Amino acid sequence: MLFWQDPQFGDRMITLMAALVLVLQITMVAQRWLVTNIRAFAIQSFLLACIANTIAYYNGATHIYIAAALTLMFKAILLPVILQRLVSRIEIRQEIEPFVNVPLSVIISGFLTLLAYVVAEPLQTQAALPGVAGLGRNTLPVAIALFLIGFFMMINRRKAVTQVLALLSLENGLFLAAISLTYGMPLIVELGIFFDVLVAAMILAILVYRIRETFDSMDVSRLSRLKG
Amino acid sequence: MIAQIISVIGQTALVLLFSPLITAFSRTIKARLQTRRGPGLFQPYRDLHKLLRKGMVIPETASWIFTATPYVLFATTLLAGLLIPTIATQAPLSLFGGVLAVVYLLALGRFFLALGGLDTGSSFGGLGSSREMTISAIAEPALMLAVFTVALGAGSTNLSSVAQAAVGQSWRFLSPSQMLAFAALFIVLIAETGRIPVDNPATHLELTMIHEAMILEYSGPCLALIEWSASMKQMVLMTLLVNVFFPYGLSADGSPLGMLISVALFVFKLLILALAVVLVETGNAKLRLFRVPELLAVAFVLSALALISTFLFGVHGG
Amino acid sequence: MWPTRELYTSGLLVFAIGALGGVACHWWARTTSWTLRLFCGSALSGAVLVGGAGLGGLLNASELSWSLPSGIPYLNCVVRIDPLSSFFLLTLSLLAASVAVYSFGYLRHDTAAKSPALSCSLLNLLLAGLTLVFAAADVVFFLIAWEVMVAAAYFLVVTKHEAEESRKGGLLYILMSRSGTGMLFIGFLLLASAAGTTDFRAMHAIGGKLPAAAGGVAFVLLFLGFGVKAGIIPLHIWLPAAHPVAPSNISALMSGILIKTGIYGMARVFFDFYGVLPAWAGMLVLLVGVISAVLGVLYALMEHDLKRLLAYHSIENIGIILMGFGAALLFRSYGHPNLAALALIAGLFHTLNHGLFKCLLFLGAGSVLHSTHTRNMEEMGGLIRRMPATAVYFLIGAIAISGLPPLNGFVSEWLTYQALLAGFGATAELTRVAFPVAGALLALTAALAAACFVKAFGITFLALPRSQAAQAAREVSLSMRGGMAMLALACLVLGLGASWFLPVFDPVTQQAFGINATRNLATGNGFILTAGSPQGGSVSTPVLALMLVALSVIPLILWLLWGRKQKRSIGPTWDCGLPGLTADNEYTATAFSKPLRMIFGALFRPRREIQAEFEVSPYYPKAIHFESEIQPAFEKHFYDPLRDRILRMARSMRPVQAGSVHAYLAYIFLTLILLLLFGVRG
Amino acid sequence: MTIPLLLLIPLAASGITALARGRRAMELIHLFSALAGFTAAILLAAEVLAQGQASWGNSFLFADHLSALVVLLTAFVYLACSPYSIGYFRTDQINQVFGADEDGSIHLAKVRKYFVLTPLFAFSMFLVALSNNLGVMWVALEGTTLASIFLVTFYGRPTSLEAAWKYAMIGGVGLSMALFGTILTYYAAGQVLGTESLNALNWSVLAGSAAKFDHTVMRLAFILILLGYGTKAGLAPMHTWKPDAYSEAPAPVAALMAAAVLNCSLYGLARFYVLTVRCLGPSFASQLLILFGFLSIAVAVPFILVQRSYRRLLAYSSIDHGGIMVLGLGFGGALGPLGMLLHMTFHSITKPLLFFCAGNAQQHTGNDSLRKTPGGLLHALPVSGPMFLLATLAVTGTPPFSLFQSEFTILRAGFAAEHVGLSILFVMLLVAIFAGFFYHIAQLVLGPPNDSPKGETCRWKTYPVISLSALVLLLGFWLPAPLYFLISGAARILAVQP
Repeated sequence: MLFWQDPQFGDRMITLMAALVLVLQITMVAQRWLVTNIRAFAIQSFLLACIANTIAYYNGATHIYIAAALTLMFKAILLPVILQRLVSRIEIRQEIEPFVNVPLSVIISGFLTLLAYVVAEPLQTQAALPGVAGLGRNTLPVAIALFLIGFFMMINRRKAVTQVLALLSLENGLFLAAISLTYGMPLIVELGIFFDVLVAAMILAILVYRIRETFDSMDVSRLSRLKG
Repeated sequence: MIAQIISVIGQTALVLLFSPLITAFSRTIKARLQTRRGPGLFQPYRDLHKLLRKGMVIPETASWIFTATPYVLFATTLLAGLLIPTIATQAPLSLFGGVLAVVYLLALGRFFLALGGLDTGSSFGGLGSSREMTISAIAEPALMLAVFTVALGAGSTNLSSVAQAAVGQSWRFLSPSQMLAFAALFIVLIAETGRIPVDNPATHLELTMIHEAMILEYSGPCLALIEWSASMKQMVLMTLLVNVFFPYGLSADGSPLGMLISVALFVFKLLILALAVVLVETGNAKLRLFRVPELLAVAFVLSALALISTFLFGVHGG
Repeated sequence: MWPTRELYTSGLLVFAIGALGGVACHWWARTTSWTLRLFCGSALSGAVLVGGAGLGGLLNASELSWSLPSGIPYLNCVVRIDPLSSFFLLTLSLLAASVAVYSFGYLRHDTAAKSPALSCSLLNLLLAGLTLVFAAADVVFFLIAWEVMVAAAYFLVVTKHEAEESRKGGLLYILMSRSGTGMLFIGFLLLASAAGTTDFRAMHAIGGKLPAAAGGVAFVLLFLGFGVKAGIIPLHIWLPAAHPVAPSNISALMSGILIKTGIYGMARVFFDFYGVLPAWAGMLVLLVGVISAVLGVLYALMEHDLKRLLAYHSIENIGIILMGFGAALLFRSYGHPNLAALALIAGLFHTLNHGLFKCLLFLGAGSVLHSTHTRNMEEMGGLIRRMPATAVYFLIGAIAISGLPPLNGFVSEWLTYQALLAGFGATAELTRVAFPVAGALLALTAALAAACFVKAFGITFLALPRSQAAQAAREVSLSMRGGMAMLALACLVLGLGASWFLPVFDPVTQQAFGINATRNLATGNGFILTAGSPQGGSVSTPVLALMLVALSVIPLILWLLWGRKQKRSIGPTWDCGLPGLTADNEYTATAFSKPLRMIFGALFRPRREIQAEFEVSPYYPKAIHFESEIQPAFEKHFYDPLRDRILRMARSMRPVQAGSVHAYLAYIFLTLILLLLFGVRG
Repeated sequence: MTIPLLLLIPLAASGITALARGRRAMELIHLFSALAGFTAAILLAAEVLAQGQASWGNSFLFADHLSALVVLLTAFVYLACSPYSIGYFRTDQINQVFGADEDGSIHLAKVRKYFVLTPLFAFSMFLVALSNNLGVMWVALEGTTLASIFLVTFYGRPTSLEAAWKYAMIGGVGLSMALFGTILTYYAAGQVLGTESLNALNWSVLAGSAAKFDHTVMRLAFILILLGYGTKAGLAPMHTWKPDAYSEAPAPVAALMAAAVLNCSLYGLARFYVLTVRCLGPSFASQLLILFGFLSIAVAVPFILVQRSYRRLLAYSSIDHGGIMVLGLGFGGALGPLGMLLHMTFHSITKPLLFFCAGNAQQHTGNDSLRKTPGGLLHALPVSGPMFLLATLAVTGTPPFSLFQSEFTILRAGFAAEHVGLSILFVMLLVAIFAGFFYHIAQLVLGPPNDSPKGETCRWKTYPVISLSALVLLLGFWLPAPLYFLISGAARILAVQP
C-alpha cells in the first residue's frame, strides 16, 4: 500500500487543508485590498476542491468528483475572474473600509472560531457514517467557523462587492461541511445547489453593477432610504 | 273603605287649610323677632283669596307648560301630603307610596316649576330654575341618607311603618343616629323650603332670588296655587320631620279623643319646629349661593355620621 | 306550543334579507321610497318576529336550544333561548320596532345620508347581530355575533364620515370595542378551559371550578370587557364620542339596546357562568355602578350638545343598572336569594326602561336635529310651538329618565332603592354601610338627572328660538312621530302597569337563583308594588297617577268658583325695562349648569376666557367673547397620556429599522450566536 | 400525473411568454397558465384527499395533505394575481411610470420580464411543496428568491434597488443557514440510514426514522433551519427585508410574496419541525417557535402603530401573521397546527385582496404615503376604497371574517398548552395591531372628497377586488368541507407525537 492510499494520510491532508482554508478566511478578514481578497477567495475555493477530491478518492465516491470539478471551475476560476473584471470595470477604490478595524476584526474572528469549536465539540465524538472511511470529521468546526466569519465579514464590509465575496466565502463553509460530514449531498441536490449559487452570483453581480450605476458608489451603507 | 275615604278627605283638608297658617305663623314670629308687628295670622288666606279672584297675565313667550305647571305642582305637593302620617300613624295613602314617593312627588313638582321658570324666556326664570335644581340636587343625598337611616331602623320606607316603629320605642330620638339624622334633615328642610340662609322668600333682589325668580311671571290664580303649594311643601317636610322623630301623640286606633289629642300635639310640634326655623332665619344672614353647598355638605356628613352610628351602636339600640 | 324557534329563525332571516337587499339596492343605485319602505318593513317585521320569540321564551320558561346551520365544520352555531335571552330579545324587539317605524320617515328625508338603502341594510345587519348576540350560546359564535354588531354599528357611526368628528367617534368606538373584545377573549377562554368546551350550556356555574385567582381574573376581564360596551366609567370615553355623530335612529338603538349587550353579557356571566362569587366582586360592580352613575350625570350636565348629553346619561343609567347587579351579587354572596332576585329585577327592569326612554329621547333629539340641523342646544329654543308632538314625547322621556313618578323610570329606581336599603340588614361589616351610601348617591344622581333634563327640555323646547334654524323648525313626519309615540306609550304603560309586568322576570330569577321573586312583589290585585317583605316599602304608580288627576280637580274647582270670570291676557315678559325681550335675554344651557360647574369645580376643572372689546370706556363693552370648557378628566389624565406613551414607545423603536443592511445582518448574526451558545447543548 | 403537470404548466408558460410577441398574447398565456395551474392544484388536492397521498418519479415528487394545501394556496394566489396584474400593468402604461415611451417598447420589455419571471416564481413555489427531497426543497426555495429579485427591482428606482439588495443579502444569508441545517439533517439521517440511497434526504423516509437521529445534531440543525427558513418567512429579527421588498415590488408581486412565499417557507419549516419533534420531543422546537412567533408579532406592533406608508404597513402585517402561524405551530397539541394551517389558508386569501386595494390606491394617488394622501379614498375609488377597509377588518382578525376563527383556534391551543400569560399578551398585541392598522386605513379611506379624479378606470383591477372580497366574506360563514378535510389532514401531519 502506497502511503497516499492510507486513509490516515488522507485524514491528515484534509485537516491540513481545512486549517489552511480557515487561515485564508481570517486573512480575508484582515486584508485591506479588494483584489487580494478575491484571490484569497479563489485559493480557498481551490483548496476546497482539493479536499473534495481527496474525500472522493478515499471513499470512491464518484459524484464528489463532480462537485469538486464544479467548485474548481466556478468558484476557483470563473467567479474570481468575473469579480475581478467587475472591479476593474467599475473602477471602485481598491481599499476595503471595514466598520470594525482590522485588529479587532481578527480578534472577533478568533472568538467566532472558538465558538465554532464549542458548538461542534459534542459532534466530534460521533461515529462516522457507516461504511465509509472516517475522514475529516474534525472539519465541522472549521466549516462552522468559515460560516460565522463569512457572516461577520458581510456585516463588516461596506462595499457591495465585498459583501458578495463574504457571502460566497460563507457558502464555502457550507460546502466544506457538506463534503466532510456527509460526503456530498445526493447528486441532484448538489447540482441544484450549484446552479442556484451560480445564478445567485450572477444576479448579485448585476445588482452590484446597477447599484454602482444608480448611486455612483459601491457603499451599501448609504442605501438607507427605506426606513421604519 | 268609607273610613279610608274620610281620612283622605280629612287629611286633604288638613294639609290645604293648615299649611298657610304655618307660613303665617313663621312670618308673624319673624316680624316679632324683628320688632315688627307682622301681617297677622290670616294674611296668607287673604292673599290666596285675592289672587284666586284676579285675572292673570301670561307671557307671550310661554307655552302650555307655563299654565300647566301650577296644577302639577299643586297636585303633587298635596299628594305628597297625603302620604305622610299627620295625626294618625296610618297615613291615608301610605300604602301607595312611602318616603321615596314623597321625595319624588316633590321632585316632580319642582321639575315642572323649573320648566315653568324657563318657559317665560326671561333671564330671571332661568336663573331661578338653575339655582333651584342645583340646590335641590345637592340637598338630595343628605335628605336620602338621613331618611334611610331612619328607614333602616324601621325596616321599611313606608312612613306609617316608620312612625309605628318609632311610637313603639320611647326615647328613641335620643340615640345619636336619630339626633344626627334630625340635624341633617333640619338643614335640608331649610334648603328645600327656601329659607334663610339658603334663600329668602321675602326678597325680589335679583342676585339672591331663587324661588321667587322662578315664579316672577306668575300672576292671579296660578300664583295662588304656587304660593299655596309652597306652604304645603313646607308643611309636608316639617311633618315628616316631627312625626318621624317625635311621633308622640300619633293616634294609632283612631278614637275621637285620641284624634283630638294628636291634632293638638301635631299643631304644637309643627309650631315648635316653625319657631326653630324662624330662629335660625333670624339669627343668620343669607349665604352666598356658592356657600350653600358647604352647608349641605355639612348636612350630608351629619347624615353619614348618623348612618355610621347606626352601624356602630346597632339599628335599634343606638 | 308557541313556535319560538321558528319565530326566531324567521326573524333572523328577515333581518338578513333586509341587510343583503339593502346592499344590493345600494349597489345598483335603485333606492326609491318603495325600497326604503321594504327595508324598514323588514326591520319592523323582524323585530316583531324576534319579539314573538322572546315572548315565547319567557312564556315557556324553560330553555330551548338548537343549532343554526353552520358552514364551518368546527363552528357550532348554537342558539339558546332561555329566560335571560328572551328578556333581552323582547327589549330589542320593542326598541327595534319603534326605530324601524321612525327610520322610514327619518331616512326618507335625511339629506345627509347619501344612501338610505345602505343605511337600511346596516340597520338590518345591526339588528341581526343583536338578535344573535342575545341568543348565541357558543363562545366563538357569540364573539362573531358580537363583532358583526360592532362592525355594523361602526359603519353606521361613520355614515357621515366626511366630518372629522364622525371619523374620530367611529374610530374611538371601534378601538375601545376591540380592546373590550380582547378582554372577553381571555375571560371566555379561561372559563372555557375549565369547562373543556366553548358551549355556553356546559358553562353554567363554571366559574367556581376555576382556581380562585384565575376565576377572579376571568371575572374582572369579563366585567371590563362587557363594561366597555356598556360604557362604564372609566371605559366610557367612546360613548359620548360615537353616539352623537351616528344618525339619530342609530344613536337611539345604540343607547337603547347596543350598550345593553354589555349588560346582557354581565348578567350572563354574573348569574349564569358564576355561582356564588366572593363579596369583593359585588362590591366592585357596585362601586363601578355608583361612579358611573354620578360622574355620568355630572358630565351630562356640562353638555350643551343635545345628543352628547343623552350619551352621558346612558353612562349614568348603566351605573344605576350596575348598582342593582352589584347588590344582587352581594346578596348572593351573603346567601339571600330573595333579595338578590329583587336587585336583579331592579337592574333588569331598569335596563328595559332605560332602553325605552333613552331610545325615545334620542329619537326626539333626532327629530329636533332633523328640523334644526344642529345639535347645539344654545341654538334651539321655542320648539314646543313648532314641534308640539315631539315636545310632548320628549317631555315624557325626560320625566321618565329623571325617575319621576308615575313613569317607568321611577319604578325601576324605586326597586333599586329598595334593594339597596335591604342590603344594610342583610350583609355584614363594611359592606352594609356601602348600601345606604350608594342609595344616597343614587338620589344625587336622580336629582342631578332631573336638573339636567330641566335644562335639556327647557332650553331646547321652551321660550324663544335662539337661532334662525330653530325659528324655521317644522314638525317631523308622521312615521317619526309614530316611532316616538310607541315608545312614549310604552314608558307610560310600564310605569303604571309595572306590577303586572314584573312576573316576566320570574323565569329569569328562577334560572339565576332558583326562586320566583315577583310573587312577593305585588299585592292588592297587583295595584301595589312592594319590596318583597310585608313590612318593607310599597308604592303604587297607578294609584298615585289616579290621585294626581283627582287632586288637580281641587284647583279646577277653585278656579271655577272664583277665577272663571276673570280675564286672561297675554302680555310681554318682564324685561327689566329694556326695549323688548329677545332670545339674547334668555338663560343659556351653559349658564343653567354654571352653579353645578362651580360646585364640582374640582372635578370639571373649568377653564374660561373672557375678552371684552370696548370703544369708549371699559364699562361699556361693545362685544364680549366668552369661552368656557371643562376638562374631560379621563381623556386628559388617562387615555391621552396612555396613547402618547404608547406612540412614543413605538416611535422609539423606529431606529431598529433604520435602513442599514449591516445592522439587519447583525441582528441575524447575534441571534445565531446566541442560539448557538444557549440552544445547542440544551 | 398531476404533479409533473403542475410543474410543467408554469415552466411552459414562462417559456412561451419569453417568445411571445404582443402584450395581449402574454396576458392571455399568463391567465391561462394561472387557470390551468389552479385546476391542476385542485385535481392534486382531490387526488390526495381520495388516496391519502400522491407521488411521482419514485417518490422524488411527493404530495400529502400538507403539500397539497400549500400548492392549492399558491395556485390560488397565482390565479388571483394574474388578472389583477394585467390591469395593474396596463394602468402603469397609462400612467407612464416608465417615462416617455412612445411605441410602448420599454413597457413591453418590462411587462415581459414580469410575465416570464412570475411563472418561474410560481414554479419554484410549487416545487417547494412538491419535492420530497429536503435538498431539492431548499433549492426551490432559493429559486423563489432568485426569481423574485428582479421583480423587486421592477420599477428600477433607487429605492427598489436598495430593497432588492437587502432582500438578496439577507435572503442569501438566511438560505445559507437553511442549507447548513439541511446538511446537518442529512448527516444525522445518514448516521442512521446510510448515505447510499438517494432517498436519504427524502422527507417521507426521514420522518419514519427521525426518532433515532442524533439529538445534538438535530438541535443544531433545527436552529439553523429555523433561522434560515425563518428569514425567508420574515420572522423577527430576520424580518427586516420584508417592508422594503414588499413596498418596492409591484402590487401583484408583493401579493405573491406575502401570501404564497410565506406559506412555502413555513411549509419548509414545518417539515423540519416534524423531524425535530420526532427526534427531540416537542418542548425544544415549541419553545423556539413560540419565541420567534411572539417576537415577530411584537416587532410588528410599533411599526404598525407608527407608520408612514401603507405598503410597508401591509408588510408588517405579513410579519405579524407569519408570527401568528409560527406561534400556532409552537403551541402544538391538536389545535395549534390546525389553527396555523387555517390561518395560512385564510391569510392567503385575504392578503392578496389587501395588496390589490393598496395597489389600486397607490396607482391612483401616485404614492403609498399615509401622510401625503389627504384621505377620502372612498370617493375616488368607490370599489377599492370600501373594500380596503373591509379587507383591513378581515386581516386584523375581526369576526365574522375567517382569520378570527384561526386566531381564536391558536389562542385556544395556547390555553390548552397552558401558556396563559403568553396568550394574554398575544391578545394585547393583536388589539394593538388592530388599532394601528385600522386607524391608518380608516384615515386613508374615509374623509371628505378631495379634488383628485375618480379612479377605478380598469375592470381588470376592480373585478379581482370584488371577487376576492366576496370570497373573504363568504369564508367567514362557509368553509368548504373538502378544504377543511385537507387542512385537518395536514394538521394531523404536524400534530406529531414524539
